[in-house]
Amino acid sequence: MPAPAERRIIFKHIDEEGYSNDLACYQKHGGYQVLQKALTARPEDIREDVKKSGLRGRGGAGFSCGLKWSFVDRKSGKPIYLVVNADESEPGTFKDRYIIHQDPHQLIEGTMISCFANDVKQAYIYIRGEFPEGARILERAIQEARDAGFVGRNICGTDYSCDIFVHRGAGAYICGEETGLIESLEGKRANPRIKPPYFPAVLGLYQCPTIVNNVETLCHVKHILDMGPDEYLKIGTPNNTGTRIFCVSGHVKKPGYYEYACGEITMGQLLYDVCGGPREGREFKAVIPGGSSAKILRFGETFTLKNQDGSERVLKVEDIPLDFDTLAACGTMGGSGGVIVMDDSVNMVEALANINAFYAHESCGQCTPCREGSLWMKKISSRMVHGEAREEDGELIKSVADQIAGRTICAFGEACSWPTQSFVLKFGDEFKAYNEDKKTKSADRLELV
Amino acid sequence: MIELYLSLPIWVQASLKGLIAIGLIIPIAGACSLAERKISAWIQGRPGPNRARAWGLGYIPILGPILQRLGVFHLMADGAKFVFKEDVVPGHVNKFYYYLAPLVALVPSLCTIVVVPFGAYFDAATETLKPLILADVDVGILAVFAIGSLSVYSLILAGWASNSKYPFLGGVRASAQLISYELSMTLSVIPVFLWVNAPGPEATLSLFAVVESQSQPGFWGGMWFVFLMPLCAFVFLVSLFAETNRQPFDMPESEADLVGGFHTEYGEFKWSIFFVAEYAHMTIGSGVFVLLFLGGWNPLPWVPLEPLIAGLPVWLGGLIGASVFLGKTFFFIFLFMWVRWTLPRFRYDQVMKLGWQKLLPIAIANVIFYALAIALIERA
Amino acid sequence: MIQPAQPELVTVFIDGQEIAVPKGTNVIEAARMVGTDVPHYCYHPKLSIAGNCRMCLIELGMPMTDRATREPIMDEATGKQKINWIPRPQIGCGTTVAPGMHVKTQSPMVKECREGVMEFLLINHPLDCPICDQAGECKLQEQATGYGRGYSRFIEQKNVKPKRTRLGPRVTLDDERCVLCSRCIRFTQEVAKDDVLGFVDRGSYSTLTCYPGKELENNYSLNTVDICPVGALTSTDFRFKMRVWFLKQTNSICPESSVGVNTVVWSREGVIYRITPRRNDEVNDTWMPDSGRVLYKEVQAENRLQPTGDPASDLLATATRLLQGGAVAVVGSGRSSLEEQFLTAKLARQLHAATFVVGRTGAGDGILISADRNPNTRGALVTGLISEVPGDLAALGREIDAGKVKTVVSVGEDLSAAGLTAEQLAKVAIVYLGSHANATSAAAQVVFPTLTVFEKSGSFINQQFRLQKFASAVPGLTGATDDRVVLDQLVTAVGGESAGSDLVSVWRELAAGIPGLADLTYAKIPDTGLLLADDTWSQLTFPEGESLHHQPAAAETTA
Amino acid sequence: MSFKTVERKPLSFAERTYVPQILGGLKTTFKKMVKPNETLEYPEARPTIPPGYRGVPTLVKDPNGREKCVSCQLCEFVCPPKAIRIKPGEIPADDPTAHVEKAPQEFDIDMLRCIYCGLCQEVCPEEAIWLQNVFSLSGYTREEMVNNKAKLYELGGTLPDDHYKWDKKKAAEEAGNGGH
Repeated sequence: MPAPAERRIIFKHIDEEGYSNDLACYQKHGGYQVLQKALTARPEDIREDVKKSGLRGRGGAGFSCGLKWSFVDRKSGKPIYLVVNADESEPGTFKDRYIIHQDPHQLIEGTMISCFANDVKQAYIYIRGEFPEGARILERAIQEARDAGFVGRNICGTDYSCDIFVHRGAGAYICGEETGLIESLEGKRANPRIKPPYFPAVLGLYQCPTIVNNVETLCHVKHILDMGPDEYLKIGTPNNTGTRIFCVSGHVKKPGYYEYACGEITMGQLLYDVCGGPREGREFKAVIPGGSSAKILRFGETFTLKNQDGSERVLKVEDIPLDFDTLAACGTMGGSGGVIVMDDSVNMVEALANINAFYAHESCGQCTPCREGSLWMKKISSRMVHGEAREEDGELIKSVADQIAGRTICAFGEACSWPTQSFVLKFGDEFKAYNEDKKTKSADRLELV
Repeated sequence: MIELYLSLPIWVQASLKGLIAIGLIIPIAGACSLAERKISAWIQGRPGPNRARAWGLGYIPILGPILQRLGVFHLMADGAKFVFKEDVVPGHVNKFYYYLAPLVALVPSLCTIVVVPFGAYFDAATETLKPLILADVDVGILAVFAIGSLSVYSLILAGWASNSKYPFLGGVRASAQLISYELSMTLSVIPVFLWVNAPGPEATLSLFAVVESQSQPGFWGGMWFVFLMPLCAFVFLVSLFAETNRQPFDMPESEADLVGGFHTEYGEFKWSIFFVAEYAHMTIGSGVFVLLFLGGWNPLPWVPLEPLIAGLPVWLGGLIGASVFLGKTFFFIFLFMWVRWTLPRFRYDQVMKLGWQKLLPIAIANVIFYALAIALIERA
Repeated sequence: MIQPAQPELVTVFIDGQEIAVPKGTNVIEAARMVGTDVPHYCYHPKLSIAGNCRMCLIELGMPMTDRATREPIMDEATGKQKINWIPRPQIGCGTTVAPGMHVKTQSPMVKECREGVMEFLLINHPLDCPICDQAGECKLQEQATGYGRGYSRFIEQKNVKPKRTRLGPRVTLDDERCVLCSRCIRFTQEVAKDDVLGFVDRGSYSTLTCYPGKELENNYSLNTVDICPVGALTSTDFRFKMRVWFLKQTNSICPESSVGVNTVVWSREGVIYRITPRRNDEVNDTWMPDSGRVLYKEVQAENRLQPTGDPASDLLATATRLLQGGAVAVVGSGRSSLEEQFLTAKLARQLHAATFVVGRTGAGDGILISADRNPNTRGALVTGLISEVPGDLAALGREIDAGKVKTVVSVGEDLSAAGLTAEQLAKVAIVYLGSHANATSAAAQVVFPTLTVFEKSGSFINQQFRLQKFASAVPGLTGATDDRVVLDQLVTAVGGESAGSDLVSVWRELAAGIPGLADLTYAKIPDTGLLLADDTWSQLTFPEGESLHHQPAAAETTA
Repeated sequence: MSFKTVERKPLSFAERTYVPQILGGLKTTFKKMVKPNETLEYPEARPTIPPGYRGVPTLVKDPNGREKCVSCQLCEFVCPPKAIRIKPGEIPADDPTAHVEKAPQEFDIDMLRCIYCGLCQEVCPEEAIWLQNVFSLSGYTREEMVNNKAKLYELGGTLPDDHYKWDKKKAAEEAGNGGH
């Protein structure tokens, strides 16, 4: 079955010739009209529309955006903040960067609509420290929008005022975790907070109710209001509405970003038809479907899933439709949409060593299992690729990962242990057989930490 | 030399003989105490006393080290120690009897040696074998028994005079034990003298005569009495152990339950006298046994001494005779020690039971048996 | 004695055991009430919740209800409501009790979690227990024994961090031992209000450090050593001095100020090695100032008064002769124990002498050092030694100048430090009872060497009118006599009646003679003290300001 | 009442005469008499000390000459007769072994109290205290019988080290966190 055509909503104009990221260009393409329309509506109605649209967060967890908004404590009398999570650091993910670089006003418009919907007077865009260019673009775009009356005092002539500030992170993966991000925004170490009691919707930024949304999610808000929730619901499959941007990287002929309706395209179609398949003389070996912290899928494995009517179906990796629920049912996750492809030239132990090095470097060091476990996993896998592998190391590293997942303050515990768990589970033979003559030159490059 | 000796007044002769007896018996007793220590050591897998070394003697090449290994200097040191030790007398003792007891122990044992022949020489003048003896008296064995059994008084005296529980118990035990075994011992030698003395008026109890009767030609004549009357020998030997208070019959001393028995309150030189007496007793007892049952100075059964030394000078013949006799005696002393380091002590009731219920009936039966047997033989 | 309001109770089930606990209690404290230990490192009852050590993970469940009807779902087999167990373990410290909450603290999952956390904590821990001063009171040791796996799977190299770092004048830091529980950081932020500590670097390389250019030098810095669950923060004074398991613990009261900080004195074979705070939620929580911890050094100070060699009877005879001469003034002390003050007052009554107490004030720090630096000013009021808040000795000086006082008895007070001039001291005969040499002891005709607070037993009444007792931690200096004994002898010598100088006898007299102490005995005073009624003195103005758990009465009236 | 009656076998006649037993005994002792000695003539002949022998407790140094004791006082704690007294102290920062941090300032073992039980050796986490081969110790005064630190090191000398724990620690410190 050939792949369906791309359905670009967010990236509609991005690759268009002559499309620039200034306000004029954006307005020429219909920019800020949705905001103007939204300002005439009641905030509750907008919230209801978003809830109805079934929009799920695009940052990784896939949590319902409408539900998240509904948790916000609106009775406390404290100001409500909206924070845009532009700390896109998940290895394999590069969608937000393109939105910010190519179409910042889309983000600003989505943010302003969300602010209005939630009665937010102040919004922050927390952008990754390594995106200086993105920050500059955003600053400029916000200034443009502010000058044009889309941001700041009395937006579009209404009595609604809300300003947006860009905050550059100091360069840590953990700042992408929402409470860590809030701490960082407050000027502290980005140590995630314990939940309970520090749910952002109740005790967030400066102990006030706070909404933290991903860049792509907020962009979708604009389109929901643009096309109406019912129309939006038609895109994708039930419960997995809207489009998704897939950031394909790795061993395919045509890596890049592709936007498809949720669940309309399968892994096989994406990799073979859209991305041109494996490199010459190679075969696909494994794919990580949702950023490096998602569990890996091994080509050749099959999944038995239950249909809604109770019957069962068997899926190969190539057959998995790329939506939130099916991927979760296959034991992995859609995550941030970073599809990392590995062909048979990849040694899985070395790949894991690389991933572990990343997570050991990025653990904030607050809570014990992740702090100690991530570095230990890195030390084990690093030792393995340095020619000191033992047969029991695979089991050991997996049991270390088992001791982390589910026992930490934030989701980083899972993020750092899922790769190890799935790598060892699915490529256990490679871990057993890995011995010292496999020591490669790449080992020296693994000195990341 | 002999002439010179014979020309001396009789009391001088007697004194000389007495001194010789003392000069003989005390070194033997000392040597016994050394032997006891050495033998016990060897049995127990140790070298025994070998450390002490005196100036002079000890530094003589070859001999000195040998003496040292033998522990001779220990013996000397021990003896000297006994002499020079402070004379401690407990306050609660009866002093007179307390001092008397060791003397009563030593004197009888020195006296008995007088009537024990310890060798024989060939008197060329009479062409007969003469005993090497201090006093060749006819009562012989009777004198030995009579005087020797006086030693029990020393134990009783020591035990009583010490005026203390354990010595007293030791003394009581000693008296009971010595009396018990005296009977068997005496009865066990009766067959010997029945055999030695033919019926008639000229009977003798001389020990020399006993040896002589084991030196006769012929199968019966040359046979040692140990073969002829093994039961007698056995009863005599057992009684001898008991009489000399040697293990397994050392009830009076019995250090496990009586601390030291009769000599608990004794120390230094007095104490050593008891031991000289014990060893003297042992030596004489062994000698008597050799004379009675092992052919005295005859080197082997059916091989009498007389023809062997007939042509030799008197002194040489005497020496050979004495050597043979002493050799046998020393073997028995060794036997005493050997037994001591082998057997545990009897219980007191066992001692009594053995003496009265076993040994005495055997001895009586023995006498009756031999009396009848000898009578029958004589009649035939 | 005011009863606290009854808190609202919540019924929870800990390992199946039902218990009602006050609302707002967390699971660790609730489990403690049923006698179950939930191990933890970062949690401290007097600090905010960090929830980062993950040692107190427990299984949590709530009774199941039908989502639609809110009807409880019953388990057919047991006839009880079904429990909806949360699949992920939860932290006990950060979970407050809710009605009907079920907690498992001993399940296999909890055990496995604890083993995992213990293993993680130990892999980069140096395991130098033989050197570490914390050994014996180290949570890591205790919980490794109680909950650890018992063997190591770690063959890689341990992290390297700074060792033997000077964090402040009194605190030494070994970062390798640190388990990053952040207790010290929270303490300095929340209690000491001196936010100088923090973590730098990330992940397992995180390192506790002080803000550049600053030091941990506030007067509460050693509390970080107390609360450090491992040996990362150590007291520079106590470092490498003695293993704690040799030390005998004696409950005491810090004599530094009228706060009356509850302390534990740690001694071995008559030598005091350190003083640590003792938890008393009404007085000092679990804290004490650093300045109070070094007071033990006075026990072996060079200027301790040594016995002169004169027979005690001679001293007593001389003192008696002086006292019987008449015109005596008695200077009692706010540092004496309640019992000593009582006997001092008794002596003064017997001699018809005027009594004085030296007031001693300094700046209060608002936490655990109050402005009144006498630990027992209230005791002097209660025993009737004085009836006003003590000030200086100007009145006594005037009387001496006027020649009305010929003999002064000073119980441990240095009169010249209290304002009397050398000429004034020269004019009178002085009978001095004291533990340390000073100008007064030098000028005194009779000197009785007495004991320090660590060598004797007694009680103080603190700023809250809380009667608290202290016990003798070490035997007294040879030849020095307990103040009580000396005072009692003096009372007898000048014709008074003695009921005995031991605590039981003195307390029999105290209970009989002082209405506020009726029916009390020394043994009856609880370890956390006994709050006395203070109505009698409510019109007095005391120098204390606000401090932890104490609001001065004056502040209430003005507010 | 849990008595058990053991039937005693009646003695045979030969046994009742004691004679066979006595002869057997004599045979045994005679055999012993002619056998070589089993004892050792001590000062000249020295016994071979078996491995694991527990002689006088000593302090040892590692082959690099570093004193192994870190004065953890566990031996002092475990010592049943309380023969050990330690005064811990800090190693000065300019010492080559400064990274060990702690060493005994004073270390006394009262040999009049020591019972040679070896618990100190067993408990020592640094393998610094060893009961070695010295088995005879004497002195004229009580003070002489208290082995101080210098004496203990003199007696103990140097023992091989399987671990070089502190050297490894120092090397790791110098290498930093770079390794894997």
